[in-house]
Amino acid sequence: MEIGLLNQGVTLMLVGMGTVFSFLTILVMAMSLMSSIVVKFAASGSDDDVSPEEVAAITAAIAVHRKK
Amino acid sequence: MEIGLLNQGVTLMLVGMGTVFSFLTILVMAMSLMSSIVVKFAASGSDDDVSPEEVAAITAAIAVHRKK
Amino acid sequence: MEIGLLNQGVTLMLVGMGTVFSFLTILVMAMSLMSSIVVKFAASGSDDDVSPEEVAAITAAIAVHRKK
Amino acid sequence: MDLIRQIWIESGIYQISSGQIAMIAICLLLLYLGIVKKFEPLLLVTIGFGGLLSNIPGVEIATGNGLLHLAYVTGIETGAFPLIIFMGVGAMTDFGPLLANPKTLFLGAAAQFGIFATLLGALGLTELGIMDFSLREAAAIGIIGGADGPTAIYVAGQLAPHLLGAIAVAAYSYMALVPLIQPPIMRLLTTEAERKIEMVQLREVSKVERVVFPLLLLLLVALLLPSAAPLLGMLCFGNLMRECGVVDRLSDTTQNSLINIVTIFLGLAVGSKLSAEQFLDWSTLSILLLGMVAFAIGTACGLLMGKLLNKITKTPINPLIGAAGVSAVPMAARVANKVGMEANPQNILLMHAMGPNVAGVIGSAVAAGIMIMFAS
Amino acid sequence: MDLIRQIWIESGIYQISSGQIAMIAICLLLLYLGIVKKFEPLLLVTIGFGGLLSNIPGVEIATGNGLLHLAYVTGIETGAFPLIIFMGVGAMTDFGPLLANPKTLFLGAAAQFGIFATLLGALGLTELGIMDFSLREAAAIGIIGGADGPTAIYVAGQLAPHLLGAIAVAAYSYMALVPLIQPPIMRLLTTEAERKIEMVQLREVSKVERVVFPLLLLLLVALLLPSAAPLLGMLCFGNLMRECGVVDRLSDTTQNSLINIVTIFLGLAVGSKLSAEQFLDWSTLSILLLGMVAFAIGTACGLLMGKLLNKITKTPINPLIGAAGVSAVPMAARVANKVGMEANPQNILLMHAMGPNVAGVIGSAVAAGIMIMFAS
Amino acid sequence: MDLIRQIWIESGIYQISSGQIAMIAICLLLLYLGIVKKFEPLLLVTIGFGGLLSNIPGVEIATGNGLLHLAYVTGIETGAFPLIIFMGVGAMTDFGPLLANPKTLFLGAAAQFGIFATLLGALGLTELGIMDFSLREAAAIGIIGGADGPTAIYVAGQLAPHLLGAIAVAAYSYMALVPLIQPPIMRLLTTEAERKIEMVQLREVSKVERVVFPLLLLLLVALLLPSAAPLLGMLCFGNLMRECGVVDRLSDTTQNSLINIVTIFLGLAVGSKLSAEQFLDWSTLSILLLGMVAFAIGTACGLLMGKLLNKITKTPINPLIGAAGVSAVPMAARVANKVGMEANPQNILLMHAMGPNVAGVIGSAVAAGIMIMFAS
Ligand code: NA
Ligand code: NA
Ligand code: NA
Repeated sequence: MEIGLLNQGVTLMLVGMGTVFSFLTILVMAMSLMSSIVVKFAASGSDDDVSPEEVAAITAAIAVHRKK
Repeated sequence: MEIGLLNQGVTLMLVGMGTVFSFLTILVMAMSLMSSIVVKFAASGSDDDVSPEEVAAITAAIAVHRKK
Repeated sequence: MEIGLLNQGVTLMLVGMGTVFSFLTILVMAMSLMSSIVVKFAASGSDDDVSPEEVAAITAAIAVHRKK
Repeated sequence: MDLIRQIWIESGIYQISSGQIAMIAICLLLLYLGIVKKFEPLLLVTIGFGGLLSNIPGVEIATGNGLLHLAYVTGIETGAFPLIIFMGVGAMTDFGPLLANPKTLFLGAAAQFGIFATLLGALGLTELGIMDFSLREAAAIGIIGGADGPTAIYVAGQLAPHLLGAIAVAAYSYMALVPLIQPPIMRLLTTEAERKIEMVQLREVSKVERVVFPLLLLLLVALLLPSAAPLLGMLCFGNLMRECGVVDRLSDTTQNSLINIVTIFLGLAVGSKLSAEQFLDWSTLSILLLGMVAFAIGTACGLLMGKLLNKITKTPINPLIGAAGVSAVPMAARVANKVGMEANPQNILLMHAMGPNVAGVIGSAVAAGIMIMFAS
Repeated sequence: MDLIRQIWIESGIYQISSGQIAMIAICLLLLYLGIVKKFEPLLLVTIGFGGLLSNIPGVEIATGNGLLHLAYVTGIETGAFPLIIFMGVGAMTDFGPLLANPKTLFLGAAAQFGIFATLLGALGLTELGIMDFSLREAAAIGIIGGADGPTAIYVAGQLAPHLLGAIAVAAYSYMALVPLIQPPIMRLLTTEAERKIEMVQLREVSKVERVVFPLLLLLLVALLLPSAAPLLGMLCFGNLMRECGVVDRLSDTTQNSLINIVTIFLGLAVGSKLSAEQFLDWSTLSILLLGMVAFAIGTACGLLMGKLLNKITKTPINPLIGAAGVSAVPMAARVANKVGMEANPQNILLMHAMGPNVAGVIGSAVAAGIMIMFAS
Repeated sequence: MDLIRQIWIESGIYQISSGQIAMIAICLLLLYLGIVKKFEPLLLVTIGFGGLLSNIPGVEIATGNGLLHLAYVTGIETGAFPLIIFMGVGAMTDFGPLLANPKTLFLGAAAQFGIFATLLGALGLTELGIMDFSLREAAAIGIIGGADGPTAIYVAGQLAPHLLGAIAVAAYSYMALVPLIQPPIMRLLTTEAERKIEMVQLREVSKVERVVFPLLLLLLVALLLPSAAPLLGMLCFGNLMRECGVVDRLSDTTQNSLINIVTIFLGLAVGSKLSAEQFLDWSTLSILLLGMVAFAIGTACGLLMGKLLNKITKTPINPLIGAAGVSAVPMAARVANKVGMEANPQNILLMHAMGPNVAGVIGSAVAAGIMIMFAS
């Protein structure tokens, strides 16, 4: 039975290292693919809803209101 | 029975909006009353127990003690 | 029985104050002993693993890498 | 070989259901809205990620002893997380504009009509045989119209936990959509002349008034509507810590570390309710639809009450600030300000709109109290 | 109409009892003391507000699954909150003055007589048939004399939870009253000449001594009085984090976010014990009375021990610093400093008084350990 | 007199066992290593002090309703604390170097051989009749070779809670010993020429890549290895909060208050498992021995994979950075940098070594997922 335990360990080692390498290999490929896609479609980003002028006006309004 | 449910809903709407308005009306009156009272008896505030000189002395003492 | 309770209280007071004083007396002695030992073997301290030059190099490397 | 087979059987590819794939797509959409579109990111990012985690097949994270499930049980079922968030909101809210102009509370009251109209709508769908909502469920759905995230989560957690995911997603999504939903309604219901109305500057509010206000509010709640006391009580506690000036270190922690920590776990816990069985249901579509209606009705009622108030009071009131009565602090107030500036570039309504804005928070907590009293 | 009737029946006005009205008045008084008079505001504001919340009729917030009750069960019944506060106190305490002058520990020891005298007083009232305190209750009341909030809450939570509200209120109120209670006693028991005594400057304390001290204290506690180990252990842990210099980020968080968060929930949880049935009782009046006596006796014993020490040691000791032995850190040390400066404006006693002040914390934790050992 | 006798009977001197004395000495050693030698102080100081507290005789602090036991039950048994720490690690980790050079993931993969070799070693000792480890125990011991504290605690808490103390102590001690353990192996397995290899500068990584990466990693885990999802999911969540740029306040709190609070209670809770019965056992010695072997094998495999990669890829790779694949972030990367500079003072490998370093974190979380899947 103890031989069995060691056997289990060997199997777990082989399967485990296999899984670690397989998973990380897939991750390497996925990352490379993702990076190449991202580089192609350079991110367009998003704009703020509030313009700088509006921020200035708001800040002024708050300053006027609170001034304490 | 479904008519009953809708009836319940109508009642709940009427009572609910009634309560919201009543409560906020009372709150408006209470706030106005409170503000007028506060404005009359302009808050006297409270004084610190520790005078500035004492603070200075204590700070000096700590500085002398620690200086490291 | 109530006399008993008061008696218990007196005993607890005597034993309690005795313990507080004994404990703090032992603490005073232990602290004095500790301080005298520490003063004798002035602490040697420990050194960092990373030299200043290395820190400078690392900082430079990070700065070069990130610069964004 | 058995082990490799086991890896395959336990893999996500083998186990995943089409419902889970759909939910993962929906959660990625929520993350997109939060991160790229900046829709209420604090909640949509955490809810979205929580949803992703809870749709990974075969993992005990949103069930059993899993972290997300524990967060749900200890924080949402007990109501603790939304109450702590409300304490944080109280510590971050300046009731000064409301104290300077108490009658803006009526705007916050009117906008709550969206809540009750939606309740009625949900029951109407049931009567028509389209859906099958109970009174408790309809009440929980109605609260979306309150435009107040923690209130909606608190009520849904009490009355209809199985709808919590959909209700929270709807509430936060529409709060983020306020800048799109409200302006057309505002332009429709007000005249150019009304939008141009300038308001008199707000008076200074003394420190004593600020300190007394949360206590006054709590006492009125205690005397008149105790069922609203948990939500409003914690709001008042946070605000008292903020204004009293002697516990600043507690107030700072409440506004920062504490509310942030609770937000993270609240979001993850809400996300744990985004399971395919519960979310991919016609009820979710109805909830999204009804929530949209609730917002629109609330906005409209706030505007109409603004027009009425402007007529019956001496000091001029720009009806636009009524739209801020739905809450969605501070977004709705900013929208009112923006639409007002379009009509009159000198017209800075922001501070005037903050009054009805925070009044809307109080109003929907009151409405929540009534819902909990009757529907539970 | 039924609904309106239900609102009325569930309203506070309908349900409230005279006891709850009285408790609300008392809680408003605590808030007044905390906010306007700045009496230990961190605790009186949180306890007072918790008391308000728990006296709102008909709401489950201080009972069942309510937030305050959950905080009480998880934080006070288990002792976790006072222990975490003690860790924070350790992280904020500088034991340097005590290390520089260890014999001031005797002052901290003497002042604990107030604890045991009060225990005796409570049992005496029982013997006279005026009150009916058990030994456990008397022990919990006595700890008020320790002038140390978390210690009092910890002991009361273990020995007499039903008195927790009154004991915590008494402890924090009297700690705040130290500047009023102590000076007359100090002037009565010391001569003008004694109050003028100047003390030699404290020696520098090395970092190694500071790091070793909490470990030394913990080991002595472990060997001699394990029942004091939870309280003193957490104090030592906080202090070790402070002094060891390698875990500053943990020490900072302990002194700020963590202690603030726990203080908020500790205060609310203690407040949840301010119910009319438990608080509006003759025992509360006795506790307030006995607590006052405890403070006075503790102060007097500290002063007398100061006079004795001054006689039997070579280096001069100003007996005023003995009054700081009751703890109430750092208030009592400041009072000693102030009374000393009245007699001799060049006489800065503050640092000398910090030694007995922190010694008083250790002393009352030791006394608490003895109480818990015998009374439980 | 009975009372004095009771004090004596309940004193530590009377009750203490030789095992407890030994454990106190060991905990003082851990504190010494943490404070004076600066070995992973955040954990060794908290674990060491927790161990001291839990070896005080006759006190309920690491058992029953004691604070440390509560922390263990709520935080370690449920896995919540290590998962929250992992979230914090994610929020503090810059995956940029890994994104710039994905093939360094292979280095992080190779270094995990230490985990499985140690598992085999533990089972070998059992076969030889020296020890008696089950497969679950062997798996938990193997994870020490992952050189990642929270992963080791998470796995041990799931698979072998009775070994948790020894495993955590071994993991953090060896992580701190990385600067001593790794250099000889590095010099043995690489040639002077290899150590001199300079690497091309890493490319800039765009913000979009940084934001997409945690989602990509999570989705792969979900599809391929769900059992690793709790650990990697929380890591990804923390990292997404860090990189997405719209929830900075949540990210800041995660990196500071939250991770600090959890670290304190994690350390104390792990310390509560340092009881004499469980720690003073031959298994602890075996664990320390096996842990050392695990580190050495992991380092060696990382180096050998580095040599292989250098041969088969066009761009030069300095094999030293393979040693950083064991994790122990950022210590192992610093060691690689240092050894590289000894051979070639112009050779700054730090950023290149960060790639395998964080890859090692992912690799051991994957290995942990496999262990949990098969051994539980
Ligand atoms: Na609202
Ligand atoms: Na004391
Ligand atoms: Na690793």
